[in-house]
Amino acid sequence: MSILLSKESRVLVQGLTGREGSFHAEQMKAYGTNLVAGVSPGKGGSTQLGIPIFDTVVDARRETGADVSGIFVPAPFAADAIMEAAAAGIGLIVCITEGIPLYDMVRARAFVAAAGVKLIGPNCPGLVTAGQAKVGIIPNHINREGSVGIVSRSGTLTYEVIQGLSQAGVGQTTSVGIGGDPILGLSFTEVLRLFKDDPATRAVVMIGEIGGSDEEAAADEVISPGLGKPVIGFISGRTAPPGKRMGHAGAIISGSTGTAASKLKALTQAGAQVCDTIEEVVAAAAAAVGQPSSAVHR
Amino acid sequence: MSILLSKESRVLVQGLTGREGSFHAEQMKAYGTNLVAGVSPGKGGSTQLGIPIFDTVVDARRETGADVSGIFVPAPFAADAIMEAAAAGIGLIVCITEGIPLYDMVRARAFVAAAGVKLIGPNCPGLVTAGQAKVGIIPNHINREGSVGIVSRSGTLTYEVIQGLSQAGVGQTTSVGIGGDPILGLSFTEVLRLFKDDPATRAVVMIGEIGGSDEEAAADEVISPGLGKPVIGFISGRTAPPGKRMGHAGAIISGSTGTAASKLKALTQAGAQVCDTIEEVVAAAAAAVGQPSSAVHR
Amino acid sequence: MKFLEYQVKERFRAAGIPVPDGRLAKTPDEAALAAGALGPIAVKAQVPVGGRGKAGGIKLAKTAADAKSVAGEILGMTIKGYTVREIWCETAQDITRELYLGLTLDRDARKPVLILSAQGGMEIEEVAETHPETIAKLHPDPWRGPLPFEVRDLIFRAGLGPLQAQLTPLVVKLYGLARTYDALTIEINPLALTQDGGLVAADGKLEIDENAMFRHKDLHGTDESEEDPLEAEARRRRLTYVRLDGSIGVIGNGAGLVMNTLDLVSREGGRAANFLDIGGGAKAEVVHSALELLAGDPHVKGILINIFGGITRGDEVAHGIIDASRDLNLKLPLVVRMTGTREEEGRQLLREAGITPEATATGAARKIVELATGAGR
Amino acid sequence: MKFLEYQVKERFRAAGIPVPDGRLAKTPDEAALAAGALGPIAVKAQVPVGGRGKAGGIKLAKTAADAKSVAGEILGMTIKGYTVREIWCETAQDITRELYLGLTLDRDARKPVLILSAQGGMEIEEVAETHPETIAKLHPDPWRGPLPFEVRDLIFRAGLGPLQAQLTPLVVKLYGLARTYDALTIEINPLALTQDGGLVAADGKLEIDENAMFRHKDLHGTDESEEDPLEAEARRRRLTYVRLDGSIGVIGNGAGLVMNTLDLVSREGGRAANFLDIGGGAKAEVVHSALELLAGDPHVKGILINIFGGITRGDEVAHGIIDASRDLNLKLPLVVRMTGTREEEGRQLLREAGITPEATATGAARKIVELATGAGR
Repeated sequence: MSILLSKESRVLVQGLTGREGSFHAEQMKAYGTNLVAGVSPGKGGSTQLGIPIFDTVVDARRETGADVSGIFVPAPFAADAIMEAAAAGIGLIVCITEGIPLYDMVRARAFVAAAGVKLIGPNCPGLVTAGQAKVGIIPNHINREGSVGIVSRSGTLTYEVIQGLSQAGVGQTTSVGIGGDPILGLSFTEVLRLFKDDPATRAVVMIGEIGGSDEEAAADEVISPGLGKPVIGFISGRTAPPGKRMGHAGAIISGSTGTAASKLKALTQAGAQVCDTIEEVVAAAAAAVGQPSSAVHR
Repeated sequence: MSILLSKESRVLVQGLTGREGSFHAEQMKAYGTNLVAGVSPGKGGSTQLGIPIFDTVVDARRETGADVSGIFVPAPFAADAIMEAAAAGIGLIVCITEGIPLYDMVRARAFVAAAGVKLIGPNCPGLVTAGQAKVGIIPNHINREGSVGIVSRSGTLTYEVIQGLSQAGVGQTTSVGIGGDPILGLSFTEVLRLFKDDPATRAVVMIGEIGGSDEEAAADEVISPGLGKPVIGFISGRTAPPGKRMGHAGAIISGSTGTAASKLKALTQAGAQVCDTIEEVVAAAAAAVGQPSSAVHR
Repeated sequence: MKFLEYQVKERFRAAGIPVPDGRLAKTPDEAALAAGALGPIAVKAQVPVGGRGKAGGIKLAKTAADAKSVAGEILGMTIKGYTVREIWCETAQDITRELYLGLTLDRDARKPVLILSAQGGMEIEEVAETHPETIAKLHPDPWRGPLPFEVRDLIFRAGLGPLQAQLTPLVVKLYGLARTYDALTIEINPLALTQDGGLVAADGKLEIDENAMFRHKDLHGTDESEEDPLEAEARRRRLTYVRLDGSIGVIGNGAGLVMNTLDLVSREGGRAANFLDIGGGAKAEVVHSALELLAGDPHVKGILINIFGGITRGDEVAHGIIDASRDLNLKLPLVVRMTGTREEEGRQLLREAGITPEATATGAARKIVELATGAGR
Repeated sequence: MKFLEYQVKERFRAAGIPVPDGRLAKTPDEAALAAGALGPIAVKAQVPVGGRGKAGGIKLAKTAADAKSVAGEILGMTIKGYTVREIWCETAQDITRELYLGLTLDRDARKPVLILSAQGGMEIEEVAETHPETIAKLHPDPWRGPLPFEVRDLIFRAGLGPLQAQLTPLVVKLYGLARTYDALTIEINPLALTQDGGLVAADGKLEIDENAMFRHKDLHGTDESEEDPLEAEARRRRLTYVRLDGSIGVIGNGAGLVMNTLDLVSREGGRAANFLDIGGGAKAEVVHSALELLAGDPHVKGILINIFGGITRGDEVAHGIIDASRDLNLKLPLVVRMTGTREEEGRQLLREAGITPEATATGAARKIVELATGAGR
């Protein structure tokens, strides 16, 4: 069991013929992902990595039954690619592209919401269901099958946690990088709900960071009512400066939410086990699934 | 019984303080309509015709429970007024205003559809449920309670039919002018479905005209499968010139539909009784409800 | 409101849609100058109607001398009632293929529709009839407009995939123009693929929604001088008027009522000279204005007024008609059918003023046909 | 990218948002000329930071002589690290009430948000904290933008009903500007109600989404000279850099990883000199560029590099670091924590090159704090 992605998922890649797209599609295929199609307008009819390329997502879906799309197209075209996938009836869209303009993304986000489709990202590493399939750029070799679910806003910190757990002999069900952009698809709340209903997942690691209040929302909406399994929380950016404050307007909107203190407090009060370092996260997750960590070695 | 509007309907008028709005609101009130509010931005807090005026439809609905709105605001602002009513949760919107720009109207139409709200018009005379309530500009004195439902794209032809029937001693349930604009709210199909389910309506008069293919659609979708009561059809514009053809594009889109011949054929084939003149329509409707017309006198 | 070809192309160019280089000329000498500057040119009559080519209003000229002589032939021609006063002289194009790209309103879909075909040119309507599969359509969401992926899909469906990179921005720009100008219709036909692989708008149409003119006040009158003078006058009087080819002037309130009146005139063996809708709620001044307009049309041999008195009372309408026909010193046969509020009082007033009142629309139509044509039935 | 007040006001004016008349001056004499032309003026330091007023960067001048002397005081001032080189001289306003109107992105709502308050001015943030009911918000649909009826409702909710006719188009125009410029934030604060009942943008802010700069190539560098030079240099190098006030330079890949590294440095008693994210997939040239940037900052007393080798192999990253520090002749203490693919090989290479490798991020943070501050724990 797992969430969102499995060996049966039929995956297409938008932008497969590009440099990033072709490299990562190859990695995805090497991991065992059921890669069925690529989409590159104007290259329909060709093949790459032994996979048929289509001009449009509609064509690709009709011909191959693809139900998941990984998006690797450049930022100026990525929001359009997301909407193309949503309009074509793709059920799960994973957008790796970073640097999408915010107004493009608020529009794409509204489009996807109206279509009732799941979006992960953008500016995210994607997701891996350990031992089954991968959509995105999480390094193949760090994953290990097991019972910890991971959901994270940070890419490289996700890798750190996965690697730390795997090295400690603790495997994962699905690791989901939801992305670090201000405008995101799936939130912590939505992913945690999926983990709640996944019997294979016995503990969940949640890596948040400052900004926005999705962590606070998740604490209220899904951790506090009870997930039925341990949640190990971590927030990065405790000592980061207020950063680029968006004038008065940003302060008016966010008030005191969005700070590390606010998030740590919300998670603690909701009953999550909050850790100070990634090493502690690994140890706590190992303990939660009854596998005392041998890590923090080196 | 009746459709869409009854004595219980709580009606507000947008643009009540304007010249047209105040005149027709008074007529509506005189007809017995349960007029509960007016909306005129900036005039909130005042009263007119003994009715409270609000700045916004949201306010009016919250304070008075209005569920039907009649719109009399000038054309440049009418599409906005329609959307305001839809966003505020008004269930039936009747837009009398004529001359709304088409791009404004396609947007308002899409907005209303997304909100799941009923719109009648624009550029329509509105509707009367005889003896109960009126929203719009159909002259009060011509209506008479009875069992014929009327649905029409033409304003003055609607009056002709209502008056003709009433003078012949044949009353109406509800008379609905759906409007003559290219972009409309409720179609013939939708209104006919309502008449189908209304036990008080024993026959329906449908007044179409050239252009578009809503008459053909109604013939296919609701008359042909059987309305359970007689439908008397009439199409005006049989000898009208093709009129303002919208370049090649219009011809490509409409092909041979939209002509009087196409509509007459569709209605006849669907089983409607098609008449040549309004006098014949009146006689046929009278006969259908078992009340031999004394009209076509003078 | 319609525009002439060169006016449409100016707007295409401003929006970034490629058009051939060209110059407007009003004399043969100006055409010669244009050919001198541009090389071989097409000389095109500027009239707001289709079928110019078949009427001899478009000719090629290789040299300045050719241009002068060709321009001399075209200037002053009459095409479907329009005198050619201006010609558009544009670089002759080496066209390898003619596409079609247009936008109009699809009233059944309640949305605008973009239409693209690989089979453009003069015969596009026939193509649409006989080979509908070669016509690709896109109904953009009216709030979002055509999204790039939807446009790509349209292009691939039209079998024009290889032109996708060039065509996509062109479709988006055409839609943008349609929105900017509140276009009922905007067309590029033919959209020409030239020898060098470029796309160019070889001809264009643009018609603006009259209801949206309050947003385009700067455009008022751009091409009014080119229109039917009676239609232009009707527009100035804010009357909904369409010229027809019969002899009976028809005035009524409400489009459906007027159309029905035309039908009745036809049933009685007559032919209407026009469609004239004075709108709901007949007012005396409007009746006056409408009567004046028709009285000035030499084709009109009789006038039929068909009014439903709803809010307005019949006696008031009758007074309006009586005053107007007296002021205008109207000599034409006039039949009035008036019903609704206080119809009897109105009819009595008309009778007293010597104007034939009729109780039924059918009767009124029969009467005016008799009076205007002398042909009773 | 941020704009200076006068640049924002130029854009307001072009969009039809009323602003006071004003002139830019770079010398006291120019300020005197402005006062001569405009009458009593406000002389305002043009720096891309808030709090100018409290810092003495805004002064009133009634006469040309006043203006010259006041301008002499303000020009050359340093406000929050920015030297005042330009002053904006604008007609002094007779303000009866200060409103607030702004737009930013509400990340929780995943939408832009318009904010309107009858209690504008310097204290708007406090007002939002203490009297949230005086702040009215509108989240426009990102496709439709704010519709007139939504804007009216916003205005009535803000208790500004009597200003509705003036305010509605202003809100719509502000949103239009935000879209045109891909604004992360756009503000009019105060939006001043003047003695004569007019509304005028007395001050304005505009910050553009860096990700959308490809749509605004003409705006590149508009105000770059005014920025922190190191941040400007980082932008040119396409590095995500934020200056902080400590002494330990931090380089990492991924925002979360870098933020976490700052946290670890802080836990170990140090303070970071910067946030520097070289992005996912560390490449040798980027590491080189980042090291060079930090090596040029006199506040930096030591550098910590924290890299997760995902796709890129650890030994490649190590080579990049070694080459860069040799090319730059780096004398500062340097600690590298590298994990992921081929981490052992990478560490071996670093050790051989005399660079301290660390296995854990915590250990690396402790080490660099020791080395850079001499303060072990």
